[in-house]
Amino acid sequence: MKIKTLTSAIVLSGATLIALPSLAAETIKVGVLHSLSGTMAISETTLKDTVLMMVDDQNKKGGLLGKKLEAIVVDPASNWPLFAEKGRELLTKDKVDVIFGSWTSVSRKSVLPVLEELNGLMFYPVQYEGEESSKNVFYTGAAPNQQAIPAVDYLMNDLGVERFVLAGTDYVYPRTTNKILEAYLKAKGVAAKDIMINYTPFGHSDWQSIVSDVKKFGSEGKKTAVVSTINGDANIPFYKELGNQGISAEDIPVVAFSVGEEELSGLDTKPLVGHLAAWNYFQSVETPENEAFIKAWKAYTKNPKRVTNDPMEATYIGFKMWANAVTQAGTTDVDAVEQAMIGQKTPNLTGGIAVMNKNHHLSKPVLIGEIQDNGQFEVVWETDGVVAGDAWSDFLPGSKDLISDWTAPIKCGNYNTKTKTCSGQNY
Amino acid sequence: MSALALNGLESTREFFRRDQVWPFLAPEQAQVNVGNQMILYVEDLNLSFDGFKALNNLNLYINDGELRCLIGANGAGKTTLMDVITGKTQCDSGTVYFGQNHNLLNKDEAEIAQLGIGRKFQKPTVFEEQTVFDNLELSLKTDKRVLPTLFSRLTPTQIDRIDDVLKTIGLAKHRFMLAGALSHGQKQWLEIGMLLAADPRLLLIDEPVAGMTAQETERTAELLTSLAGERTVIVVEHDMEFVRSIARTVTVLHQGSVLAEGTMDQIQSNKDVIEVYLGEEAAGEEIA
Amino acid sequence: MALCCCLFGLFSLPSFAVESTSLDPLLADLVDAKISKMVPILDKIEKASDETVLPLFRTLLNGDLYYIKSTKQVVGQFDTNGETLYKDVFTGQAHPALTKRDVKKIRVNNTLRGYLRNAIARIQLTSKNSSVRESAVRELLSKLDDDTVDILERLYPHETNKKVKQAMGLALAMNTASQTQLAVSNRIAAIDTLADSLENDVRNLLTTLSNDENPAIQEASKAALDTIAQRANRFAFVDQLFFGLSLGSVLLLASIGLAITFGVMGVINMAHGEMIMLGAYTTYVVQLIMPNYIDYSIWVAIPAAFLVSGLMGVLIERLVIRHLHGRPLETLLATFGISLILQQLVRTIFSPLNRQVSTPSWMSGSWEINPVLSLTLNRLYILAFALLVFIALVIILKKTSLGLNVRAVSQNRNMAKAMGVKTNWVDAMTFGLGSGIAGIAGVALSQLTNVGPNLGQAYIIDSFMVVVFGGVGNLLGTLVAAFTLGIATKFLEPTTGAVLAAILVLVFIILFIQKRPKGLFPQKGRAAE
Amino acid sequence: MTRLMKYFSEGRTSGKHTLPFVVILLGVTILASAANLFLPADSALYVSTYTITLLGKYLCYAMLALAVDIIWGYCGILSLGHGAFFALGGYAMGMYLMRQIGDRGVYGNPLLPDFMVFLDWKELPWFWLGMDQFWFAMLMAVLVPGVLAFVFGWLAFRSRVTGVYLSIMTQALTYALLLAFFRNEMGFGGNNGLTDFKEILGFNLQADSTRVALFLITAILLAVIFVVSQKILSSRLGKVVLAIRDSESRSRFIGYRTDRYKVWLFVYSAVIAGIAGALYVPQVGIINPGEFSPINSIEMVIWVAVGGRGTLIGAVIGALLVNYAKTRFTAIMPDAWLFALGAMFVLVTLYLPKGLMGLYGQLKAKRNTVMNKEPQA
Repeated sequence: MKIKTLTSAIVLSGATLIALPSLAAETIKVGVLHSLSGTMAISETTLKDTVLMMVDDQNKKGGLLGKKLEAIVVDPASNWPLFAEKGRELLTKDKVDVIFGSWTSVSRKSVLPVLEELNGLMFYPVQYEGEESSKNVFYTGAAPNQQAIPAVDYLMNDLGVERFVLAGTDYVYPRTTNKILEAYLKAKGVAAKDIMINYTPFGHSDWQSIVSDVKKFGSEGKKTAVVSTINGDANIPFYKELGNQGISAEDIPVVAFSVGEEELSGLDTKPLVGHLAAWNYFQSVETPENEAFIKAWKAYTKNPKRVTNDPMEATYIGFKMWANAVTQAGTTDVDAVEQAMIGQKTPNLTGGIAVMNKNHHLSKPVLIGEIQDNGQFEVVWETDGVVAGDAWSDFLPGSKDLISDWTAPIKCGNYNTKTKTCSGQNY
Repeated sequence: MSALALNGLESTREFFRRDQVWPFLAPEQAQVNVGNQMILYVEDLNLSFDGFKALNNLNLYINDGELRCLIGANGAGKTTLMDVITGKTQCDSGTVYFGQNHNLLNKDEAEIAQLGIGRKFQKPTVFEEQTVFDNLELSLKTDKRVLPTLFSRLTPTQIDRIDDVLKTIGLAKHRFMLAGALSHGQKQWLEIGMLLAADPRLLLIDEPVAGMTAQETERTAELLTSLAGERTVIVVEHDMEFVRSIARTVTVLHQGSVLAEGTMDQIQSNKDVIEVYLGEEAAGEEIA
Repeated sequence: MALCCCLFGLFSLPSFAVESTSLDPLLADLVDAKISKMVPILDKIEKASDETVLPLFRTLLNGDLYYIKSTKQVVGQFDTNGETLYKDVFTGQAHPALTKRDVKKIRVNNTLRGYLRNAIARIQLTSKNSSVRESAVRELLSKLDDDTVDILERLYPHETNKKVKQAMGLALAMNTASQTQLAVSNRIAAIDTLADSLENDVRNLLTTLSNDENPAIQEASKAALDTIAQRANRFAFVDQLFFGLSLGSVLLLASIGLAITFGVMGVINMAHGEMIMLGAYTTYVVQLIMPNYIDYSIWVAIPAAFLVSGLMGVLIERLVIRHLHGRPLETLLATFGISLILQQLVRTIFSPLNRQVSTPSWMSGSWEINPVLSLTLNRLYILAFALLVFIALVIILKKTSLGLNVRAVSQNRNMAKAMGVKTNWVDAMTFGLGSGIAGIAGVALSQLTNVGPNLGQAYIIDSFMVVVFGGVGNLLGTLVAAFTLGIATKFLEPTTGAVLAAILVLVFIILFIQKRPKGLFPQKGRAAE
Repeated sequence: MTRLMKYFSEGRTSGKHTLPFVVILLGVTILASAANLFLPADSALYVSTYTITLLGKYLCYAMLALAVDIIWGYCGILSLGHGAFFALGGYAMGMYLMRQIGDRGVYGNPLLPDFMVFLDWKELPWFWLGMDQFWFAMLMAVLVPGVLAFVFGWLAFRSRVTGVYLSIMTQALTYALLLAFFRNEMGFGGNNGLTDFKEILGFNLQADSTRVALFLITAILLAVIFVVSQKILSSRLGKVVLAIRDSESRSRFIGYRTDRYKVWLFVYSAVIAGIAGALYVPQVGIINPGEFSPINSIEMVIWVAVGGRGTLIGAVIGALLVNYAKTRFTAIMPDAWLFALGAMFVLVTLYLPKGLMGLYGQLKAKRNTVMNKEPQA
């Protein structure tokens, strides 16, 4: 009796798991691996919607290879181990042909081994710290040299900034970016005492003392700027504090790498006018593609107030390129698509053409925008032409000898040009 | 300077006193030393809860093997006294000795219990989620450190012990019943039984017959009187009938100190006792 | 802003005819110029006129300057409650016909803004309003170029207002001090006068002078720097103290509601954070309803938030907690479930994105006591507000019949019941009160941090720490605990960094509770057991 | 009636579950493993590696639930910080796996893990030494949580911190550790934690055989721990523990040093949690500070509550069911699963105070009483 119930309890749970997934071959399956709950939902739900919109759009055009696309959405719930698990689920149970997903580095790192084990294909649409290049991942967001370094150049050349505050949330992206920037600035002859580095925990909400420190640091004569790698949630209190302590953009401009239209939509930008952000995309850029995209987005979300942002463009480009690569390869087979991806060209929403390089990173233009009182950015500076994303920074001692090249003969994500070796590949 | 030196000297002297060995060298005297018939010495005990003096220079001496009744109005400090003796509450000043060699004030509840002082609470507290048998098993006099307890097994003698305790408290046929399912009176009995199982030297029993039927009360009286002699029993009770039925010596507490002590008759004829304690009763009689 | 633009427009009416004609060509250039070429033009404009160009510069500075595509004529864009309309910046005469289509924005960037601010300051040196003049002078301290100095020297003798004169004196002293060709004695004298100013620019000047080739100058400026440093440090300490108090006030607001539900009722309300969140969202909704009256929105939001969270609290109490009486640890589990539900609820209703809650004008900015010490207004208000709420609560508990009942029930439920207190009702009310206050806290927090589904999560643990540290069931304890922790954190931060500070505080609390298991102010007597 | 009452007193009945539980547990795991290894992928009975790792994870959670139940269900200590012990065990294993990568990291540095290289650290922090030895790492996996639990428990229980206060303190403990492990200076990989493991004891972690082996080991260890705990709890010590739960002061007055019992039980439970963590990491392939987050620790308590505290079997079932439900919800209705989870917590605490096992007990009780009645009628 007891035994029976027990068995049923366990077997039941087992059975439903073991039940085989239906292998519908008629559709091409697109996995979406973005958190819909938990702390990262704020940013990631937008990208989920973007992918769904692109899939709809593609299906309207008749799908790919004569098949319809089918989006399969799962929720890793901002729980990093869950990214690995859900990734495995998408690849083994749902047998998806491609995954669009991840926002934080840790979620990517968590799902990476699974992708490499099962030879999946993922598009990662967010600016990140670099220092990675996997055969199974395409990085359509900015690498440090496509965001941080141009921004600092702009500060030094156009605004004549001589002192830098590198403020960031204490995790790998700011750590690495700031390491790179520190090295770069020193190389440019900035003295160590003119660089102030500060780290805060996630969702830090009490910025009084740090902002006042920045104020002091900036009041010592030389032109000062803050380079902010502060993560999503912590930004709003940070900017509010800036505004209240009366730090205007003319005195101490703040250039942010993770503050886009979406983040700004969460606060009143009047006091922030003139602060900067460096991205590869701004909603305010006026090109026909962009206008079309924004229109489609607002229509899709049925919300005329919805804003677009850089990771969305990255998703857009990634999706377009993947679609092209699939048509070109005539199959969704990962290895074929992976090779076909390299060299793909897609027009940016901001004009110009994005190119997928041998290192699975994009060549994109870099824009710097000033925050406007309507929560938008106004482009004040942009690179002439595109910048090629660099997987391995030349400013870190560990990685200056490494390159990534996924074409024969090297076919390696971290090829050491000195020792001519390729270490730690999982395949 | 010199003063300091002197102090130092003093303390060293103190430390090397000839007439006694260092405490950590002194052998652990498990046996309670009841040299001159005294088992419990309570001397000028003081305790106050923010302002209110619960115990006030209380002195109390209990002979080995006697049955003593404590009476007194509410707040006279009866329960508080028991709390101090059993280590539940710390007193402000005074001394409490168990025998001549055990200072109870520097021991915690567990140690005191292991010395052989059992306590029964006002409202019966037994382990409701466990069977009567387990309750008794837990209170057996055994090595109560963690590991021994883990590996201990019930010995036949222990089982016998539990069985006759069960008989004495008349719960033999309920041995596998959950204690929680017992009636109020039965719980009272079980709690007393738990004291017996630990065969203590001194029992502190707080209102044993509260909520008992007449015959239950009777049997309790018999039990307690039978206990006295080999064990020492201190009973706190409001039920005057009951007290009269068992008491040999009665101590009246009033406002945290001993008001009177003696046989029931002496007590009842005692003036101030009548005033403060039986006062209202007497008045009542007159009116009637 | 718009308003004061108009004012200046009025000022300038008499001389208007002359000005605009001479300006028109320049304005035309301005319209055509690329952003990098604008400074010289503006320079010309400034030279060519006087105060009358202020409105032009101001509008430009605010990025409100547009030009009509057809006529290339510049106009200012003004938002007067809700709708935008375009006016001539000089005359303030409106162009009702114009719409967004017809006009194009004249762009500005940081360099331009910087220039404009100085230009405006220079012009304002001759302003009629003394305080304006003073701020103008202080503005210019950082850029003492020759012509500025000339103007100052011209104006100094005629200046009547004491403070302005002082400021100008300071500026001139800085100038003399930095002039190497002047006699050393004068310069030293100047430096000595500088010693009692706290202006950053002064400090920077002195630092540069302190390695001047002339030893005497070095000495003097070093000495001056020291005196300045001493005063500055004193103010820095005050500053830090304020930070601590402010953080404390936030903690107090967040935890005081809990002090009631947890302290008085013994309910571990894991959904407390969500009550705060509801309050914040209420603020957001209120502002949605009355977009043109942001300044007053707070006063509506506070009672609204109290009601919303309070009612939710009562609901929770009636539906769930009532059934878990005397099982505190299980209230923890149930309320945790509730918190999950509430979070997801707002996620589905308001989307997971943060919501924009704008700060009323009277709460933004800061109170400049002197160049090194300025207290941000919103935090000042919140500090005061927290104390008010606290006092109000104490009064409710001590003076009202509800308070009496609450205390009765918390001390001896059955007795209270026997005395005819409607314990059910009291429980509901108590829980409602606690939750309602959490809601009010939400209003305050919406001014400091982002209003999103995770708002509550950020504060729940801190709140529990505060209540436990202060001693459960003791409001005073909560007050003391909140400020102690706040100040401690803020004084640790500079040396340890934010993260380590938080950790150390937690560890401290853990150890403290080992020493005093019942917190700072424990409940005494048998009732406590 | 008496027989029934006796029947449902904990510590006696739960003993009855032990054998069937062990049999079923090992049976199912062995079958599943065999199905995964020996059946072709297209067979109807094939168990995918995804399922295996999933089940493996569940079993780790079950072990963790066991740990929580032992102190909460049996001793009434509600710890909201067991995630800390779990995570510490996990980190110990993670550090070992990290060291196993050796020079196969992307930077090819033989000594330093990748995250140290690109934050350009020069040498290995002292607490990473020895972690390349499996035995040492495993020793740490049980020792670190054990010692932490001992120190914390010793402080807390001796000064008689109980009930809510204790719960909040444990929460503070895990929260403090969360913040600490987030710091990159700590040398545990900060927010990213430890990941990209290659092999364990020379076996490739990505090989199905290794996964199945880990899965089996987990199952066996779970069974062992279950049996041992069962033995302990049905010994006299178990009775003392129950006594402490029901009336701590009483237990003191009959001479038990309750604080010591609590400390040792707490340590035991913490060690189990540590083991669970150590088994968890190689199967999910990452350990990061997220595991310390107080929310996780609360969830564990919920598993136990759902299954039925005070019965080991209940804890295990609770963990399995809740996590299974979670997996399904997040797959089926991602947007709404928090609703479901939340609702579950509320309903269980309201209507199933003794969890599913309690419900099962009541049903059984009803049936028996009915049976008892019928003959009389």
